[in-house]
Amino acid sequence: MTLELSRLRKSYGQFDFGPVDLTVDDEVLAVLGPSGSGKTTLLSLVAGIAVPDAGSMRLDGRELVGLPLEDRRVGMVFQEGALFPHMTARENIEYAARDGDRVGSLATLLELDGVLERKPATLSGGERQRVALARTLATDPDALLLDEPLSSLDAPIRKRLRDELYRLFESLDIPVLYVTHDQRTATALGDRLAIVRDGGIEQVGPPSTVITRPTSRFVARFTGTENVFDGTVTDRPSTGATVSVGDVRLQTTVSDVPASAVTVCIHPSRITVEAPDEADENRPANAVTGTVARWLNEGSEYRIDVECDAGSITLTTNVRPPTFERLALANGTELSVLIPRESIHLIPEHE
Amino acid sequence: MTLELSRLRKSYGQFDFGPVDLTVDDEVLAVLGPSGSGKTTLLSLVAGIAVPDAGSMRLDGRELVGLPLEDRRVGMVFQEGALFPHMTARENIEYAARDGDRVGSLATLLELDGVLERKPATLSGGERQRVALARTLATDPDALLLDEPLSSLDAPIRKRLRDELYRLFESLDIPVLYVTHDQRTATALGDRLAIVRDGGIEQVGPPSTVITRPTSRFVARFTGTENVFDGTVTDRPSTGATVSVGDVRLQTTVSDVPASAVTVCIHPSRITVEAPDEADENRPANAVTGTVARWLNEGSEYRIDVECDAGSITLTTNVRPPTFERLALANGTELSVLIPRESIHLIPEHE
Amino acid sequence: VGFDWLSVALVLGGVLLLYYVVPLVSLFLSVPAGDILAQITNPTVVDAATTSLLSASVSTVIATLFGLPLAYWLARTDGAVMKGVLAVVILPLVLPPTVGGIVLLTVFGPGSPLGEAAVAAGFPLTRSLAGVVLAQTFVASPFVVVTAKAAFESVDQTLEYASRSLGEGRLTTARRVTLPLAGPGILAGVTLAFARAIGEFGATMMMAYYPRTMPVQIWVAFIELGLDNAYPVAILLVGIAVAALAVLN
Amino acid sequence: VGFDWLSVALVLGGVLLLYYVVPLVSLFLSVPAGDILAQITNPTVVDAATTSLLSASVSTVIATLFGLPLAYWLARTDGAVMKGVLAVVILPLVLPPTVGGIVLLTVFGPGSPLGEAAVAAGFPLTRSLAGVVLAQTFVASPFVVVTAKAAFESVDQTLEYASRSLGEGRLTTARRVTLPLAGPGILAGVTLAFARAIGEFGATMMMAYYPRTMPVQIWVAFIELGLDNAYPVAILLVGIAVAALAVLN
Repeated sequence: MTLELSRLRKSYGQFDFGPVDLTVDDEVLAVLGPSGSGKTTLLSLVAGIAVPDAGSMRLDGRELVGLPLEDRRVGMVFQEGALFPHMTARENIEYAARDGDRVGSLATLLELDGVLERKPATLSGGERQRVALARTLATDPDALLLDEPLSSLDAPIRKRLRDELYRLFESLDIPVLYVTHDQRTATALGDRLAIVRDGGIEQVGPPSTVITRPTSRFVARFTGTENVFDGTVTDRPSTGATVSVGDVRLQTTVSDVPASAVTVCIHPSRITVEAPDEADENRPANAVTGTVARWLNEGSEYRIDVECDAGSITLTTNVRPPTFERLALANGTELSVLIPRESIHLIPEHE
Repeated sequence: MTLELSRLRKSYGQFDFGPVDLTVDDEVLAVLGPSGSGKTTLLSLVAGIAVPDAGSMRLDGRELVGLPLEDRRVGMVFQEGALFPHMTARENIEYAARDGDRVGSLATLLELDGVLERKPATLSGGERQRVALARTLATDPDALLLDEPLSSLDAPIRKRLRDELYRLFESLDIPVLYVTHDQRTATALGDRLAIVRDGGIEQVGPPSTVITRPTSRFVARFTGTENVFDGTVTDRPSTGATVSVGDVRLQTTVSDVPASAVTVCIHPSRITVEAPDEADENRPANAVTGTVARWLNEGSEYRIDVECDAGSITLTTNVRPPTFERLALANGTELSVLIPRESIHLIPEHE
Repeated sequence: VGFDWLSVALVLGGVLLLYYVVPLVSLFLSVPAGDILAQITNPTVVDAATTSLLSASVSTVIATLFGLPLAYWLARTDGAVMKGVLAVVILPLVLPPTVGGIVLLTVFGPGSPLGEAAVAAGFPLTRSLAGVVLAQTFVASPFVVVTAKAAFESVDQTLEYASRSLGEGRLTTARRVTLPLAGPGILAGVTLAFARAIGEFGATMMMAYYPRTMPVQIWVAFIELGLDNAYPVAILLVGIAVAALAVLN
Repeated sequence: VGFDWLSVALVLGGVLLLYYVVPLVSLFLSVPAGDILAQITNPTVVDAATTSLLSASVSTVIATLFGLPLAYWLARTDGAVMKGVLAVVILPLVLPPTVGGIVLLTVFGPGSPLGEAAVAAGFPLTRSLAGVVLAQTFVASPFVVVTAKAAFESVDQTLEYASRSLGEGRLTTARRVTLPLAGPGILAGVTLAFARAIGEFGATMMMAYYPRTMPVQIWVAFIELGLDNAYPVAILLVGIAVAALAVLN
């Protein structure tokens, strides 16, 4: 199955969505963007809740534009589940099921056997979302749309349901559009990631590419690249350009830099720190010395801001607790920051 | 200033809150718990929105019970800001300000100068929360309560406002109660962490203690300890007990184990992985060999599940991208898992 | 100071409540129970009750049948056209009933072409049960529309989208999702319309003084025979109002 | 099939709308504009208009003054007591106006102790402006209470808590936060009450046939002089109803 959107457009008063071109095969496309960027509009158009002003949408070759919701064979899991409150969990699933056996097998698959006779109001958030998922799957849709199904859940339940979704998606052979504003969920579940901004798609690609090779400052910031600097390309041999950020000179592996004014992006997770005496000049990484300006305990990792000795830039990175403790990090600790050459990404400046 | 709650109780129908005893000095106490656990009830009681059934609350020696809201000098920042929609940002702050200069200095402190003349409906989520904060601070409260002020914000804005709050809290010399269901925010902002469950406080302590030394399975799970196993203490020398989890034997540094049936907790962030040939038997850590059963890209780190060769347990850990790439991790990769002795925490079984 | 204002507010509210309750209680204190039972079986009272119940039932059915689709449309539409239509629906609500009677007479009265034709066909639209129904429908049906509109609005449209995305059409969605969920609100609207119809006086006096409905009978009894003779019908109507109230809660 | 049902629904709603609009248009088509202007300055019409506007204004002020505190209390309270009080407020709404007149007569009528005392004091409570006001207040004030209750409920209570946690008392909070935000809804309730008061007929006929309000004057003109003579007052009242509608939107 393939879902193909082409030149899709929709205006609501001040807000313009599109034109959007997008092809989704039997894969999970995670749609990530800030609130109000048009994520839900995209789903509404595909589901048939909103009518596009222009463009076409083809699912498995069928044109969806003009088709009423009920004839699209597009399943949608709504944000809070949208369960029918006057029906039990079983009745909700039966409402959609084409045959009776399906209810039983879906209930087993989604671990709902114990709650089938309960009304939605008495279910927990995670149970509600699982019932909503079972109800949608009961129709055997040709495409599946999910609108932030995990956003209202507590962390441990969210993680667990996310893992269940991961397994479920692997067993589905249909296009899945998964809308979220949470970067971790998007990268974990998406085979590809689409970053949405102001009604348009800013970048599409595999999660690791989008994270490490953002095409704009917006994508960089939204996918967690906190180290974004203005830089100047000073040298551009074929082995990789050299870029200056303030007084810091960084070697990169980028060989095709069109401009000399660039935005330098370094994802915090790509940077490692070590004690100054551990530094090894021969490694193919940029080593910068600095001191810890601030640290924050984020639970499973520490976030540290390092003020570089040369120049006025501050690098942010995250450090696992064992490293944090081994280096005895504290405000003022001197350390060496390693920035691998290939982790430095350059975006040409347009201004 | 000190806020002292003692034997505080409140019942709403089926839900019983308390009895809670809690002392908050000039510090930030982050209150973390699942939805419905009583976090908001706690704030409502202190603020005066709800009336306790029993107990006392003293702020700077004054008894709060019986005092109307307006006489408590307790500032509260509500979940969505609760700005007065018919007033501009400036009018909202002036509503609370005891003198006119205060509005200007707070607007500058919270970077609101450009939006003072706008109505709340035209402000972004982050701006709304900053106005709400300014409005509350304008009253110079003796204690500050915050109810999930960041929960409705997008990730980059949330991170930025969190950093601003961090700096702001450092400059305040009053008790701050910060309620959230987000573990990262709680550990980053809290000088201490209180874990709330079913209307009671389950554990209070510095974030790193609560995370690494949870007193119950619930606290462990809620603070991100995904490795929770049933274990048996097999040997208990003074240097530290040995515990068996399935067929895996682990050396700990725990010298005072009361029971032999224990819950073994290992926080994923404390575990490190290396290639099998890097293993060094002499290090004071438990080395366990296994294979990667599954991995998930979570954006700034990878989460991997490792099936241990000896026995049926699966260990979860997170790995930074440089390590993930260096070890070329994939499903089926063999590796060595290092569990430092001091990172193994035991909870006696009560059942 | 805060305490004083609170007390004043409570006293004001309490006085208003007393103003509603005391006259009703007083009515029941004014009449011996035995008398009432005897008078209620009086043929005049029975006739009036029959006319009222029949006409109010018919009016309510008409109001519901014609009003629900309009209410649904109003609930699910936005913009200027909706506002205009809503204003038209509310107009009969704010129009004095006697004026309602007058405007209906200009269309259905014996002097109008329609009224003449109806009389010629042996089915007069005034001074007939039809006239009562026309008057009651004009005055009561907006209650169904306005209340059912609110009831439909309270049903999250997402639920309708969910139903349709599960492959069910508009009709099944309305029958199995929207109507069951809006049911209590619709029932409230139907009840209000019935109560308004059975109490209708002003427009009915204009359109159909005969056959006498209960409110008209109260008036006639009061004018011709004095206050005491209006009690039996009044008590019947209080009973119906209380029953309506029970349905509303 | 889906299309057919949609059409049927549209037709039903459309017929109902026509039933509201056509009679009103027909009223204006029935009278030449010049005639109306001449008749509207007739002293009987002017007297009735003065009585109606004065009495309805007084009733509305009383209803607002006594009704708002009750509405606020109803909006901010839960439980069985609130439900009971709400039922008492709704009862006059579902009670036929003529019955309202009867029950008021049992308290304020010339035969009652209170009525007798009032007559003796030279301030009769029936067949007087006071009687009109009593009737209108009974019938119209629940509109203020019910509508203002909804308006107060639409003001998030968190905003009141926020105001008070900022150090302002209940009174300042009401004045600067609650009332401004509930304002439009309260105005709607006051407008509805005024419209209901000025259109009041049934209870007024019982309590105070004199001095004649406009609805009573319509009735008298219709009965004594025929339909045409009821038009001027009817058109005045339609104008007031349209003005009320404009305020409501």
